[in-house]
Order: sequence, then structure tokens, then C-alpha cells
Amino acid sequence: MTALDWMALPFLAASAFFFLAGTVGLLRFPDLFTRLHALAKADNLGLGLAVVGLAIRSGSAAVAVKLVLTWLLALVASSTSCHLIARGARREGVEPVRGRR
Amino acid sequence: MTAGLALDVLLAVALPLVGLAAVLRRDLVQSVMLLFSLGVLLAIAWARLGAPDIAMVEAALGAGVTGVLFLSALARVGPDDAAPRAASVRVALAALAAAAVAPVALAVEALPRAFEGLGREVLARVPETGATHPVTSVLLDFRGYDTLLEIAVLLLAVLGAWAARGGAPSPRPPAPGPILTAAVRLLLPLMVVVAGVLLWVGSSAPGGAFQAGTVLGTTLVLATLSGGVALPRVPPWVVRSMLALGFAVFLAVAGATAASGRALLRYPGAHAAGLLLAIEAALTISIAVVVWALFERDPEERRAEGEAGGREGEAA
Amino acid sequence: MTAVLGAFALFCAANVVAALWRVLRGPTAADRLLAPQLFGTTGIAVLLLLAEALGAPSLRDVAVVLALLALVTAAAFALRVAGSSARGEPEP
Amino acid sequence: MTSAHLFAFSGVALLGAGLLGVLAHRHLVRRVVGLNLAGSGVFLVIVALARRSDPPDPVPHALVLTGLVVGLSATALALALAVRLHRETGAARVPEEDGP
Repeated sequence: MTALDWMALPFLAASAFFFLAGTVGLLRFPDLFTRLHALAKADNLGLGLAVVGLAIRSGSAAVAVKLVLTWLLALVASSTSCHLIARGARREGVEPVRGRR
Repeated sequence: MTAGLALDVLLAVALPLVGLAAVLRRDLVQSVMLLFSLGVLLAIAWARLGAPDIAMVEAALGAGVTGVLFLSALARVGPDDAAPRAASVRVALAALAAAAVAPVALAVEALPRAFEGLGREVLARVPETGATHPVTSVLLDFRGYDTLLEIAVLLLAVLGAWAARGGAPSPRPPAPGPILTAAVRLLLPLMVVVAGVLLWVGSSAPGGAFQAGTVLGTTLVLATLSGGVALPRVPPWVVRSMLALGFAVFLAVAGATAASGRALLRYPGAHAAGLLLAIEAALTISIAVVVWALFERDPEERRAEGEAGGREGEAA
Repeated sequence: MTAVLGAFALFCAANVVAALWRVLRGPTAADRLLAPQLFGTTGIAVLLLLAEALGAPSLRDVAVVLALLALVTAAAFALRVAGSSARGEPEP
Repeated sequence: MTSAHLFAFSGVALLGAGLLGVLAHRHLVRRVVGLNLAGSGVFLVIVALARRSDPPDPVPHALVLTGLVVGLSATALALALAVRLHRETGAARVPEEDGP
């Protein structure tokens, strides 16, 4: 374990936490729209933190730039996908839950 | 590396279970989603198996276009309303499937745990080809005739799909909406750049015509789905020429090498790298248009209908 | 550190497999598409971690491809499946 | 058990699941799903067995690379035929199977 590894570790651990949170949200939240919310936010944050951790560890600017670009692409794609899924679901007549269940 | 082995076990167990679920679920949309999930898992499995070339194509097809093809077909065909078969019949069919694959499992079991294969021979002779990446050498040189015929198969499949779709009423897709349009406008040039990079590095690293072609083809499918955003309009004959380009260039090189007294597709050493790149570039364009054409209708027919919104094209 | 990266990759892959439950549960077709979307994001993380752990930089290219093309299934779902059944398109 | 053999057996099981799909369903799209799975299973067996050497044997990789694209074209053609059959007969099932 080098110094860079130790610096990367907290980011990787935090990313694992957010991935877990996203999965729990996907499995436990009451309706489609809240589940989308869990995915689009928690998971992309998890990916971002993983990218930061790996970029630190790589110690190479070129690799770091590539990793960050990958994350930005994933952000654009996944936010658009989530929008499309929500829109498609509304057209199908899926309604969000209201109030407590 | 125990975590790696645990990951292998997880994937190896999950893959057939996901496949079984895709087969057994009643709802077809669900089956297709499971198939798509399987594509992502397979991409990780290819990565674990040291096959990044295959992982790239899987990421574009298995986790992309395949699902699109199924969803498009489902929108036209409708759900499976057949009554489920009797439990005894299902058990018998499962036993039949198990009996059919049991000999394969036994054959795999009988194979030695370590086997050199052709890896050493390939690596020894890679310098004779125009590429330094072994998979590219195998694909375009050692087994070039095989690849040549496979491109012909792709063309035949496109002709078949176009013929089967002939005379179908055009679906009127709903408007893609501003967000998808904007995202596609943003991503499209990047995808073309990525495909170009994959093509360029293909001679020395994982990448090449099949990877670049499938990425570009998926890009065309995405652009067509979003109502033809950022796609140039080109006449049908251009589309057809691009479909045939890869096969034509490959065949011409094969003919030229045969005519110059060499073995079929044995490239002259001095020009090997250039010839390979030319073939790969032509193949990339053709594979991209093939992937798009497998999903779309014959553009000639669209034009004959005088359809106002008919757009087709190629961004490369 | 390779072992640690491998463990993180394993953890992310376990998340992917757990999310399959949502594909089976539904209840709506859109719900079933959610898990594959999660697969996209988490799958990218797995590939990036593996690229580092296995010392295989080309896996980063695979991750880029996955990131770029994850959109296509959602687009097909939203524009073909959801759209067609909502408008009650008659079977030809 | 090596990872290579683990994935090879996984591929065999996937092949079995795909065959079951082809055998068990009348709906043509479901059969194409089964064919697709069976194809993936076969590819997995081939590439897993190539992993038995280090570095992996590139020849099977090249085979599967083309195989994936050809598999996509087969899937597309089969689906186009199923849709056409549905258009002609109103059902995406093989007609003979609907006999008495």
C-alpha cells in the first residue's frame, strides 16, 4: 500500500457506500419515481467517488482525465435515461405515490 | 487473489440463473430486460476472462442494440398469450434440455486444466502481419477468409431482414423530446470520435473494425431512435454502397493477393499495415451500417413511399 | 492494493446482482428497466476497478463504450414500447 | 476448480437455459430469446477455454468477436421474420403447431 493507495481508499469506501445506498433505494423505495431518484443520484455519486479514488491512485494525468470524462459521459447518459424512463412511465399512466403508505 | 475468484464465482453462478429467468418469466418485456442485464454481466465476465475486445462488442451489442431489436419487435408482435404447458411437460422439457447439454459438460470436464492452444504460434508470427495486436492479426490475416465470409453473412442477413419488413406500415414514433435530442447532439460526436480511436488503436491494442463498427452502428441506431438528430440525409444508393463497401474492399484485396501469385489474403509485407488499415476502415463503415440496417427498413422503400420524415445516414 | 480493488469490484458486482430482484419484482415495465440502468453505472465502476486491478487499460475503453451506449435501450423503451402501448396503436 | 473451467461450466448451463427456451415456448420472440442465450453460452464456453493459457489464446477471441456480430444479424433476421409472420397470420407462432 503506497501513500497514493491510502489517499484513494476513503474515496473508494465512500463510493461503495453510495452504491449500496443506491441498491437499497432501488429495492426498498415505494414507487418508480423514488427509485429513479435513488439510482440517478446515489449511483452516479458512487461512480464519481470511485473515479476520484482511481484517478488519485493512477498517478497519471492522462488516465485521470479519461476517468473523469468517462464519469461525465455516464452522468449525461444516465440522467437522460432516467428522464426517458420517467416520461415513458407517465405516458403509460404510472402515477407517483402520494403521502405515507 | 481471492476477491477475483469470488467475483468469478458470483458471475459464473449469476449468468445461467439470469438466463433461466429470462426463459421462464411469462412477461416478454421482462425477458428482454433480463437479456439486457445478462449483456452487462457478460461484459464483466469477458473482462475477467482477459478478452477486452469481446467486452467492447458486448457492451455495444449485448447491452445495447440486441435489447433495442427485441423491444422494437415486441412493440409490433404483442405479448405471449399461449396457455402455459402442463407441469409434467415442462419438467420433461427441462430434463430434455439438461440431457442435451450434459455431454457438453462432460466434454468440458474432460479437458486439461491448462492448455497452450494456438497462442504461442500466433504471437510468434504476429510480426509477419500488418498488426501487433494478436486478435487483429487472427481476424484479418490468419483467419482472414473466415472474416471475409462473415461479412457476406451480415449482408445476407440485412437483405433478409429488409425483405421480411417489406411493405410494413411505418411506425410513427412519439417525439423524442428536447432532453434526448440535446443529449444525442452532445454524445453523437463523442461516439464517432471513440469509434475512430478504437479503429485506429486496433492494430496494436484491443479495438479494431468490429469494435468501432458496432459502436458506430449503435450510435446510428440511437440517432435514428431520436428522430434522426444530427444525421445527414443521404440517398438510398449511398447507404447501399456503404453496406457493400467492406465486403467489396476485402474481396478486392483477396482477389489482388490471389492474382499476384500469393495465397489468398496473404498480404505483401511492405504494404501489410496500410492494407489492413484500409480493410479495417471499410469494414468499420460497413459493420456500422449493417447494425443500423438490421434495425431499420430498406431506405429505398422509405423513399418510394415518399415519406417526409425518412432520414437515413452515416456520420462517419 | 490489487486485492482491495478486487474486493471493491466484487462489492459493486454484488450490487448489480442484487438489483436483479427489481427486474423480477417490477411491478411496471419501467421498473424492470431501472435495474439494467443501475447495471450501466455500476458496471462502469466494476470495469474501471478491474482495469486497475488487472492492469488492463483497455477495459477503460470498454467502460467508455458502456457509458456512451447505455442510453440506447432507455431510448428504445421510451419511444417504442411505452409510446406505442400508451397510444393504443392497433396491431397491423 | 480454475476460473476458466468455472466460466466454461457456467457457459454450458447458459446453453442449457437457452435450449430450454427454444424447446418450451411457442412464441417465436421467446424462442429467439432462447437462441440468443444459447449463443451467449457457447461463446462463454469458447472464451473460457481460451483462458487456460496465459496470455489467453487470441484465436477463439477472434472467432467470438465475429460470432457476436453474426449472432446479432441472426437475431435481427429472426425477429424480422417473426414480425412478418405476425403481420400475415396475426400470431407470432409457427403455424403447424396450432394444428388439432
